[in-house]
Amino acid sequence: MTTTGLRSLFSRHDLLSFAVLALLLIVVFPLALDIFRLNLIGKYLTYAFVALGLVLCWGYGGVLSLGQGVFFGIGGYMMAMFLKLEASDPESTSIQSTPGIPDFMDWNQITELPWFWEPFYSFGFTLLAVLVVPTVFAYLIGVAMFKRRVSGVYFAIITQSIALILTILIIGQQGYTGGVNGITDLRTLLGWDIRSDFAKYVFYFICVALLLTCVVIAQFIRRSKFGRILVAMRDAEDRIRFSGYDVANFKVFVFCVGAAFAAIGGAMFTLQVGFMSPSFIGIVPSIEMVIFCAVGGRLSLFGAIYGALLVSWARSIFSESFPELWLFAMGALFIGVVLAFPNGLAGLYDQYARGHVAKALDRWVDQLTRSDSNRTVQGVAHERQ
Amino acid sequence: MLNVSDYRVSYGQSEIVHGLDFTVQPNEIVAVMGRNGMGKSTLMKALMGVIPESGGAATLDGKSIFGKKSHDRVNQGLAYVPQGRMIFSSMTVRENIETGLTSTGRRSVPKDLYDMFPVLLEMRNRRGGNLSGGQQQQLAIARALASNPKVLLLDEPTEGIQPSIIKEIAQTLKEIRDQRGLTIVVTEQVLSFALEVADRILVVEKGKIVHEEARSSVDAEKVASYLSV
Amino acid sequence: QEVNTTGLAVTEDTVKVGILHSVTGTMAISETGSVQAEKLAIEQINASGGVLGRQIEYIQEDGASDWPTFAEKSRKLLRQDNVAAVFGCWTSASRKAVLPVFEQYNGMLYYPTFYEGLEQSPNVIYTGQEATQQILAGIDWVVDAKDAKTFYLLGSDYIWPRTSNKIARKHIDKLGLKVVGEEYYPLGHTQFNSVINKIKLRKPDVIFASVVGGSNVAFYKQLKAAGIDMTEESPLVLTISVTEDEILGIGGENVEGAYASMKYFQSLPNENNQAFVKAFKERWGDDIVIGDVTQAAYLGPWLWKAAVEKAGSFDVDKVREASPGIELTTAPEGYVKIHPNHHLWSKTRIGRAKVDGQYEIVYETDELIEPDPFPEGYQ
Amino acid sequence: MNASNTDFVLAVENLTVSFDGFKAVDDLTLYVDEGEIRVIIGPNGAGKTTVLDLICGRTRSTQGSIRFRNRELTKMSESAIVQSGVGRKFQTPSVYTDLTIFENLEISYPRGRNVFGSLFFKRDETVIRKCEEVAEMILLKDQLHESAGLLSHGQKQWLEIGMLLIQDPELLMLDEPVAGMSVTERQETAKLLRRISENRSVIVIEHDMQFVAEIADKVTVLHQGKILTEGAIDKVKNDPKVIEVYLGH
Amino acid sequence: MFSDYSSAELMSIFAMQGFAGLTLFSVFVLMALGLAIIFGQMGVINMAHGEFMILGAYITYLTSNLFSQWIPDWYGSYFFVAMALAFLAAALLGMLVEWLMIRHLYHRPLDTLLATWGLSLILQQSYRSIFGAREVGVTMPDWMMGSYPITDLVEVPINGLFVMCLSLGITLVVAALMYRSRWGIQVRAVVQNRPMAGAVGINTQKVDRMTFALGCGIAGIAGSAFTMIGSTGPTSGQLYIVDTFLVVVFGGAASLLGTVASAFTISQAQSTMEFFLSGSMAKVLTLLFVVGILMVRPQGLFSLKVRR
Ligand SMILES: Nc1ncnc2c1ncn2[C@@H]1O[C@H](COP(=O)(O)OP(=O)(O)OP(=O)(O)O)[C@@H](O)[C@H]1O
Ligand SMILES: Nc1ncnc2c1ncn2[C@@H]1O[C@H](COP(=O)(O)OP(=O)(O)OP(=O)(O)O)[C@@H](O)[C@H]1O
Ligand SMILES: [Mg+2]
Ligand SMILES: [Mg+2]
Repeated sequence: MTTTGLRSLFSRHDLLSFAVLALLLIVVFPLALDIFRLNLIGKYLTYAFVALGLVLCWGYGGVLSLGQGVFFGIGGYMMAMFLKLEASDPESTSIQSTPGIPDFMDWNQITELPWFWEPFYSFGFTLLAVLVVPTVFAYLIGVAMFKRRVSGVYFAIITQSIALILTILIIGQQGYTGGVNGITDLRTLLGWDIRSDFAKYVFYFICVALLLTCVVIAQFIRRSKFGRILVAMRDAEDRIRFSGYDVANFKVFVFCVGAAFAAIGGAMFTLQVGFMSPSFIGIVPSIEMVIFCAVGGRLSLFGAIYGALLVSWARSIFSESFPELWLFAMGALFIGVVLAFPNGLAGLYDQYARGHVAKALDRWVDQLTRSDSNRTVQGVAHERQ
Repeated sequence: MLNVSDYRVSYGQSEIVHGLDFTVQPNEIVAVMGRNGMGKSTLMKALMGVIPESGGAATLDGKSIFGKKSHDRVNQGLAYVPQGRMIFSSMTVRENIETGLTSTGRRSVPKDLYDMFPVLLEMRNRRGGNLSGGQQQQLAIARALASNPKVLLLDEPTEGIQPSIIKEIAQTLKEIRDQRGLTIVVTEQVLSFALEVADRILVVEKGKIVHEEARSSVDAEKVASYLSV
Repeated sequence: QEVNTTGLAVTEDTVKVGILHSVTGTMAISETGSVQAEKLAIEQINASGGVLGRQIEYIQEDGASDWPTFAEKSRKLLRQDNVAAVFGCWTSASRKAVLPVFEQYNGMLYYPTFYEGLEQSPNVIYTGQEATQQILAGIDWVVDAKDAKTFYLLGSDYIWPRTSNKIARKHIDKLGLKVVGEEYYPLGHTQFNSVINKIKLRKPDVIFASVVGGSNVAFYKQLKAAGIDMTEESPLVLTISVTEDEILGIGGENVEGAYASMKYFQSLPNENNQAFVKAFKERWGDDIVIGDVTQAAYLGPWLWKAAVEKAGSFDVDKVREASPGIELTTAPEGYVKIHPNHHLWSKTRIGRAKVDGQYEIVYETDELIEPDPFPEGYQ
Repeated sequence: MNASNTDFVLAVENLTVSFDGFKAVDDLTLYVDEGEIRVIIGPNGAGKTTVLDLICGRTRSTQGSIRFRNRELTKMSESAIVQSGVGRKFQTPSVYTDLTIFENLEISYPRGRNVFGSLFFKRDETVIRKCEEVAEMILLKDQLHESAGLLSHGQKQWLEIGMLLIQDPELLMLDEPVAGMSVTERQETAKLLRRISENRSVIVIEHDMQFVAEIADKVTVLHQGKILTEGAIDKVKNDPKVIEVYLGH
Repeated sequence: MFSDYSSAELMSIFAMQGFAGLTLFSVFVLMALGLAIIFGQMGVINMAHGEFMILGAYITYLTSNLFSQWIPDWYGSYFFVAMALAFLAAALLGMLVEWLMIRHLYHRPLDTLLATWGLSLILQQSYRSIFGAREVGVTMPDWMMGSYPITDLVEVPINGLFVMCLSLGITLVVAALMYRSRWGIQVRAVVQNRPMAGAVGINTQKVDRMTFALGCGIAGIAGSAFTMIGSTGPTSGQLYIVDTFLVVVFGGAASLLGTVASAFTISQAQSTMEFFLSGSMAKVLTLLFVVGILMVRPQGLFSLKVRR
């Protein structure tokens, strides 16, 4: 992307936030943390994908999904299926009664790889499926619900039920899915050991790159007219129809985007953590993802990422230091944030720091332009918005 | 009856009503006029305690209402018909009126309210939200009267009401005033209505009173000139 | 002599180990007992002079009933804390989640729960029973002693009940008897009236139950309320999931008369056990109860100590090598020995639940049963 | 349903809607001409708003047809009706309170109305100019970048009219546009309506008879869901039936 | 599927399943009533509802301990005392919670979901710290334990009957409060437009607090009753929360009648399917059924039709 392209997408301030985030993720964390902690950060970042999608769906579009875990899970499962097939080559599964199929299938007397597992021998297919399947699933749910004008809490509860349905099915069909244990013991990706420290570094950076890409996409959506329509829709859903917009289509679209983001997160989760299980699909993780988003600030893309990082990190730290009391701290954190900072961390920032930062930025840009006066400042029209 | 001095109201940082002073005598009907966005509704809402007041004093019947909760003000004898009606749309017409009875302890809707607005009797079991705009406006007035107030605040009560009923409302308001000894503050855009009901007219501009005149001496031209700058 | 060549957290007078269980979340209900048992064992070992003259220090982490958290915490214990061994996990899912971590970093896990088998890792010692040990003897007993002919299999819907019921079904088939129903309910299900009705209709001799968690409580309470009186033994209930811990929640009056097939009951009369129960109560309070898994968890630190001392080193490879054949004559359950497949030889016992929440032991296998995690003919 | 072709912009025929048995609009037939300002008056609850609701698809009719430039509207979705050129202002002003006035206008700009169109919508000079122009017309130019939630009642009315203007519909429907407006603004609105009706048809519902007299080409009086009379303002004003049910003596 | 059974057995099946369905129905109603008030009427998405129920269960446990220790002769009647105490305790906690957090969130209903989720974590951990991580067993008085045999297959559990009567009673009380008393009107007015409700003379703070407390109190009673049929542990509340929301939402949030109808539909669907399918599949199908119906009736079974 050209600099002008970026400039038109981000306000000066957003650009700074983006740079800070990128710096933090690409330089600071890898230098400051050992691979164990960095891998943890990588894991938290996979939740940030979901939170990012929720900012669009919920923060901007007013579509609260309590079932984002479904998409995270599907994305993760498909990646896990590929890795599991690779880990189940006939050689390493020679002690099974049917070598060459995943171990859990063998334990469940399945003697042949089910048809829907077959395509996952292909890495290309898997990558495609990670993106497409959850999106199509979201599309179907979205069309069914939004065209019928299911909205608000009703939609939230329905997505929650879908999460529950899927969990029960996956757990119940253990021969095909690995059941409650999930798909575990994943070792290599295209012959390359994904458990090594080096692989963890690589995945971390891939994860960061994908996340930043998603931020740019989300920012594009947010800054386009589409973004403003979302806000208008959240404000007055009935009214916007009479400005000539078909509300359902817009909702379906953001919901699909949210699902696709979540799916990418899920796939990256599988790669970094090394397994996938139905516990990510259920209700609790889905609600937690909403909380990440809320703590960060449901109206801020960057806030959501920091929210996901902060809450997950706080949980790891609290639970290491006070294994029997950390829930109090987490509960208090959620309540505190909701009560004191309705717009989350981002709201806090907007209230106290944004002004100063903006001023400093202005001064800095002033100096730059003065020293280089033939360069014109572009995108002034956009600064106003 | 209603006494307001140095009354200030702001939304966040921006002050909308800047130190207003006026007194309304018992049994008096005062019309507050002014162009759009000049702070009439803001004044009414603040008097009702729906938005916070930022300074000054307000007393009702000698007792301060400043800073009190809305329902305490209602208990003291204030009632309010908001601009935009704000009826409870998923409750029936009767239930809507009954909410107004809270401070009186009565259980059933007094008959004279229905006499005043016969449509409401006819539609008493329909949901408030399904009424037409004008019907809702009548409902909002009835609901306010149900609490048997001493002072009634009406924010553009004629908005959306058919001409014949506007005339009736003017009539009715004066009747109630006479029967129950009501004091009324009404904001209005329709000059003819204001001139018909009001004993006195206040013109606000940018949150200040810029003109005040008793009806007896007022002529329509002059007020109109204040309203059209 | 060099006792630690691999950089574990061992000093001249201490050695660090990890305890990894859920103390929060839904699994805390079950895992609390294991934590207590492991701590007790460690304290006792320390009091008796430690391991290779070193005091054991434990680092406790909370798995929070969440499988990736288990994986994360196990990685922390092994990589950052360099613990010499970890005692922990309860559900199979949590074990499956940490297993690759233990294999990658060559850690040693002592896993206390009875479980479905189908696994044998060089990095895990399984101190609970695998499914055949627990089930086959139980079924044999109801067939012999109670003349059972028909069975109704019922469980929570996940891997352990399903695998257990599969083994049970095969065994029942082999005996030429009949399964009249098999059914699974989602974890956390609390309404069992319909299945109870079916049971009443099909009149099985035995209800073979592997319901777990909160569902367990609901199931027995509703069974009792529906008029199925287990003290009359028809149908009789044979459970593999209700330990004394669970009875605490179910209420003794609701399971009175049910039979359980396990390797350990708190009421075991032997001396080892009496000492163990006494110590446990002194440490954790008088009204505490001890279930099968708690005892198995208690074995972990002792088995590890024995293996370390036999190997003369904390090195995981050496401990592993030394493990097969390690025996404990002081085990509360009597006598145990580590099989080369890393499971324990153990006896299986049948207890009958009493109203006070304890089991009365009605049967005990004569011989130790060999662990067989990949049972031929039962898969 | 008779689907004969008409020259009328809007042809409403035999329209009926009933709510739980109550007929709010009863067998109504109404034609609106090109370039005409039609005012509908009638007592509260006569069914005026309901008629507009029916035309723009907010309420579904029980019976009858509505044709706009010979396209049947009764089966179309709300957004499709708007896209075909029908604009509507509501009785209680409704604007997007979380957006600025500029954005309110921009959203109403008739381009980029589908998902991808809106994603790749460019805020070019034409759009900006058009928005500023309209803002000027509705006297909100100074507040262009303020949040619409902060406007007073009357200002919201204006903004909503502005949103309609920018939408550039062929048929404009206004439900009590001057309610809550002060005298001056009423006159301004009247002027504005006259100006914009030159190349489109307008339906206005209003109770302010002075205003009605100023703008109306033709007045339709509705009563209990039916047409009471129809004609020029002077005729209607003096109709005893109208005086009886609506104007009062 | 019917051919496996004789006609006499089929009769019993239907009788028994009918009764099982009814029990399930009352359980659902009992779970959902409190939430129908808090969520349906007030719009607060109370994710800690299950924890309020469990508070009732723990209070019942404590009461039963007290009775068996101090006045064992009266043990038979402890349950009624326990229910009253459970109501009080949960209602008081509810008031406190309303005062501390909920009242700041009325204008942001979705945020109540997050805050109450935090609350549920705190409550769970409190229970764990106070009562221990293990489940506690609550002993029923003897008179509640048995069942009436009707035929040799069909037996009616007394505690099932008790739950039925209880839920019937509470439903009637709540219905009377909502639709026959001043209070109901005030609650609905407050929910629809809080500032306006104040302006017609309703003490919105008091109404809010009382309403929330009542909803929580009913949850407490439900929890107390559930000690008869379910578990009492720190996390047991989680077992109920999804079903509870589903029942309330499916009914059409604002309608009490809807809640009852929805509890009936879901319970019948589930108990019928449970008989012919396995438990897990029955659950899945029930959920799908509910989702399907919600698609057709997006506002739930009993939605109010109000002009937009
Ligand atoms: N919530 C709010 N926050 C900030 N400013 C507001 C808010 N509501 C109204 N205002 C501003 O206060 C001023 C006065 O508004 P108010 O509604 O009192 O006007 P009004 O005199 O009643 O006008 P109208 O005749 O149009 O009803 C307006 O300029 C408006 O922009
Ligand atoms: N959804 C509905 N359910 C029941 N009755 C309704 C519904 N919608 C409208 N009505 C009734 O239909 C009648 C016509 O309403 P409408 O809003 O069209 O009146 P109107 O002519 O616009 O009146 P006003 O001048 O007061 O705005 C009213 O009596 C109203 O109560
Ligand atoms: Mg106003
Ligand atoms: Mg109308």
